Amino acid sequence: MSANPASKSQPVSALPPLSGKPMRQVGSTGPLVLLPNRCTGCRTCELACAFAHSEDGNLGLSRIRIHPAGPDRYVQVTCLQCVNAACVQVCPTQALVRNADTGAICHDENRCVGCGLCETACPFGHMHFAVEMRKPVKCDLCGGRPACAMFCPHEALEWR
Amino acid sequence: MTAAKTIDPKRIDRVLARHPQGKPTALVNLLHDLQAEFRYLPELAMEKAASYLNVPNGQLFRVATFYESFHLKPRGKHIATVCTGTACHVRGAPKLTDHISREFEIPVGGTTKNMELTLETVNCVGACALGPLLILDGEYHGNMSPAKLDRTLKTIKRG
Amino acid sequence: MPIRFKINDVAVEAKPGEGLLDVARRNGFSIPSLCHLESVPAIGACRICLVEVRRGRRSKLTTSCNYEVLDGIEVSTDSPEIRRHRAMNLELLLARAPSSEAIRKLAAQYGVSQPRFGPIKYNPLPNCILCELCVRACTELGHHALTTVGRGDRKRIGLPFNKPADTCVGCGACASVCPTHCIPMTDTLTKRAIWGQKHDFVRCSECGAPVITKKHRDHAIATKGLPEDYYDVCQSCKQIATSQRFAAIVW
Amino acid sequence: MTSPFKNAAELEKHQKQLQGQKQLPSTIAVCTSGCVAYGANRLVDAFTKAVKSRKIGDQVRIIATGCQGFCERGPLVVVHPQEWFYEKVDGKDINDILDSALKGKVLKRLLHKDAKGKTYQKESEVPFYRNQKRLLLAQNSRIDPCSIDDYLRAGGYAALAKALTKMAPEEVIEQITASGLRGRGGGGFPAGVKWKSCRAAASKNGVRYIICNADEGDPGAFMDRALIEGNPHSVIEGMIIGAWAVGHPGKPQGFVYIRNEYPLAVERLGIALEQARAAGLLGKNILGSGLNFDIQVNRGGGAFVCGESTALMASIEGDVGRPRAKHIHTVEVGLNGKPSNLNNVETWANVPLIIDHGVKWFTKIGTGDVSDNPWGGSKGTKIFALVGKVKNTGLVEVPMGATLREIIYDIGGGIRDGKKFKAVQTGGPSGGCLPESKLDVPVDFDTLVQEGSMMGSGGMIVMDEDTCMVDVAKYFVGFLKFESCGNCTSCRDGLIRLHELLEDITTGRGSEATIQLIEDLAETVRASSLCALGTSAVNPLQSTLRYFRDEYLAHVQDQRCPAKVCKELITFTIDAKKCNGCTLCAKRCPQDTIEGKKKKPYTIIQDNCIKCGICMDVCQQDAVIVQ
Repeated sequence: MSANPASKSQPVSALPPLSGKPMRQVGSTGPLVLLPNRCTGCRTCELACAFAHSEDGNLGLSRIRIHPAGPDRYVQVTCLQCVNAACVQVCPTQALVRNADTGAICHDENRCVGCGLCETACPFGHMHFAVEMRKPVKCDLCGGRPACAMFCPHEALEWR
Repeated sequence: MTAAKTIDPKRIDRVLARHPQGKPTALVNLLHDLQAEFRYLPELAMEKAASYLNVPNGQLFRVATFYESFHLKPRGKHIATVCTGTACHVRGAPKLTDHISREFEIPVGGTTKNMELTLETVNCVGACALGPLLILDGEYHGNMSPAKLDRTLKTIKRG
Repeated sequence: MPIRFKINDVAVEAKPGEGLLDVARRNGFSIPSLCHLESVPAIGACRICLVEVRRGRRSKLTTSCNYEVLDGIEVSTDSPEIRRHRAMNLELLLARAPSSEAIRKLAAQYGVSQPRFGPIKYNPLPNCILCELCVRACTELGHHALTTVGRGDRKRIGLPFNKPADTCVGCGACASVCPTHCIPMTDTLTKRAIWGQKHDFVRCSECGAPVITKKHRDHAIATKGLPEDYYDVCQSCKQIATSQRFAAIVW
Repeated sequence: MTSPFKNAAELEKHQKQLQGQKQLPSTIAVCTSGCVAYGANRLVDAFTKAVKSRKIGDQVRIIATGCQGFCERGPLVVVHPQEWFYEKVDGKDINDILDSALKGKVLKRLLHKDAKGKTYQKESEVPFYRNQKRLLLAQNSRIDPCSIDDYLRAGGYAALAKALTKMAPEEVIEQITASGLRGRGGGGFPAGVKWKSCRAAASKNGVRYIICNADEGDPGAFMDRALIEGNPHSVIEGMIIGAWAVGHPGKPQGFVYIRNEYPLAVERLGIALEQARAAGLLGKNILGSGLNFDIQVNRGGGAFVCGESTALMASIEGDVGRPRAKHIHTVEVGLNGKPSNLNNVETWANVPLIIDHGVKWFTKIGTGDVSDNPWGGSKGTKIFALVGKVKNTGLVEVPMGATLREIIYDIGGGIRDGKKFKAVQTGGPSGGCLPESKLDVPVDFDTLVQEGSMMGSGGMIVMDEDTCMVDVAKYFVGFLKFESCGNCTSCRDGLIRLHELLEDITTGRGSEATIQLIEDLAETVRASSLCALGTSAVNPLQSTLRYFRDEYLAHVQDQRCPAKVCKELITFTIDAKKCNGCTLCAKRCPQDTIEGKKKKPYTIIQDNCIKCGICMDVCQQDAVIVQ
């Protein structure tokens, strides 16, 4: 780890453009592409994600969120699976590990001690520490078949 | 309890200096020596020992409470130790502890209010042939009985 | 050279020095356990991850968490004998932690609903099963704010010198890893109370929500090198900010 | 001692010199081990003072020795060279003993008398000693443990010189393996096999630890204490030979982990180590062989579990004595992660004997192969601490394979106070209780295990008809629940619950279901605990259930304690026919619950009786009955 690992994480202002082009080139499959201009704010993705990650479809555990951005405008936000991710850098027990197939940074329950540092470290607010479970919840790209993209009725999320 | 005397840090340092600095291997030996100096392990001594040996406070406290030899509270002027080894047990050691407990109104491990006597037990001191055995201030008294106890502990003030 | 051996007659591979439970889980075998995390040293406390290991002619029951894998061993993760001893250990644990949902569920899987033993007599931290995950996690994180105290039937989880430790940063990892959720921790908007002390929160500069304890932040800055302004804003506000930036780019 | 020995020849020369020296006409050896409980230290002081004031220092030498064995009759004094054995010596006897020593006439009144009134002059003639084979303890009543010259004069360190100059390390290991020496700490693992694996184990910087386990935690056992207090150099010599065999050429380092409850042993070991260093037997280039080795003493903290090798090593490392899984042996990864060879005190003390006298001599002693395990039976002698309700308590050394009956009756003189033998407990808290029907069982590693007990480190506790076996089981389980490190659910909580269940039985609240639950739980404690403390913790329980089940049943079916021990199941009453109204019991009753009129029979008011038994102890008419 470098002396100042923070410098490696992506500042928000340096985000790649969203229009049409894939945002990430990390895994051998994917990536998950967010197309806010197609989003109607129906929140089917949130529900799909919640059901994919919990038996009772607890929306609080959804890894994707829809934020309104003006009249009839919505933005989907979910983990960007950063190349030099802050969450990975701060994790004291190496419990956040990138999956070589999907490129997703996955949370390893068998390693996590629940200190919560990853939530604070993520500059985008995509790392959510579920207090009741004392574990972080983050997008794992559903192991290669992201439910959000599968269920989005408007093709505003694409798994390419 | 009488007011705990303040602990002179210099006394602690003198004991520490007899052991190699920064070596956890010396931990149990060092605690024994500290206890020999103060008759118990004062908190200040334990804290100083931890930083001297470079072990976390938690580890030192874990060790100090794990081993039966160490006492974290000041002990009485006299210490009556009843051997509760097997040989002493079958020869009636429980009667001795019961008797002292009752007579001095202290549980095992306890100290009388006037700080005169502490009652302790030990798991065998290797004098099994002489059981049941009482050790009063380091002196062994073999073939003990409740009746003999009264004589041995006669000089110790109640209360 | 990878280690090659068999679990339930299925050939598996592992790196030298790996724990059997970790390897088994990675290969999809489910072995119940209450006291193991890959990131802390295995101590074999709960005795629930018992398996049978056959090595040459000799076969024995052992906990899998602290068993370093060896070439040629044959592991069986289930048998009537294993189930019987897991059940008895779960019964002992259930008597210790009667209100733990996790243990109640697991015990039920082994046919134990009501322990035949009464409440445990020396029980300073109700529902604690002395698995030491809290102590090990705290030690692993470098805080050393928790320890075990005493031994045998008087063993307990406690604080060094029985007083709140300066080194505790209030991260709450101990409460997180606890399988029975028995470590009391209460958060208010301004403070987190845990292990007899109150830690001030860093408050979100946008909404005022608690972000992280100040001591944890200071520790993270010192050890992880993230700049201080990372800790100013809470997760929700950061996410909203992100969405606004996205919107600005798209439209 | 003038200067360190540079080589074996210098050592031999000094030894010859010592042996040629004229000895004082008389040496008076006073046991200062267990006998201190009888005031032996005062005895030594008085002897020394008397010798000084009578100015006979050129004729009589007073030595304070280690345990001489016959603790029952202490304080013990042996006068050399005649070997006169005096028992129950008192301060008043000092001048008589000195006079008799000066005159060369035995002092008859202090000699040992057997039950028939026959007296014995010499130590070796006394039945207690006659039936033993004292090899390790041979020097205990002869040498001053604080004098290296005494040890050298008796031939000490000759084995070391032989090993270092005439034998390659591998050869030493071969000899130890061929001797069949098995670990005296209880496990019975062959020492030679252990040494060989430790020597073969990889160590990056050549460090190998040679450790002596002197954490004799078994209550009721004190043979290691006796060896270190009586002949510390024999243990040190064994360890140096071990360092040569296991660690040379490399960096062997020695540790003795010793119980702090044995202050005298700690002190004498320290003195002996200093002497060995001064003599060049520890340190750099020992006897010119190139071997560099020293021994550090680590005191224990009073934790039984630290007798377990991995817990002991954790303790030396400065942490709690928590055992770890031993799938990878400590000979490969032990103390500080380095190859470590740990043996018990008695094992180390055997090493010089084997090197000195040879394998043939050693293998003649002991049993042949009595099991299907490949370790070749049990060779050599074993020291036992014979204690409990036996007439002659003390330390006995017998060849392996002696029967329990020989030890308890021929040496121990049978049960005291004319009571009936009930059981003998071998192997300490982890051992088992064997009944009368097993008295002819030969005592060796394998047979004892077959019978549900074990050798342990050598505690042998004799129980008579007044001992309640449920109470004994409860005692051991109670001991171990306190001594468990508390790591494993099965051991920690299992023992807590077993103790509760046994408490139920001894207080009359148990049923046959309680016994069933005890048996099930005991199986889990045995099968699923990590270390030997846990897996063997239920031995006393299971062996008493196996051999004394009727006693358990009497407690649960009839609410009766046959041995009349369990307080809740007994009552004390006064036999009106025998009571003469002497008032003694009423005066001593701590509850003031004995009433009556002088010269008339007294009665015990049961409501307040706490069953302390003091009335029974003090009654001179035997009028107090327990039912």
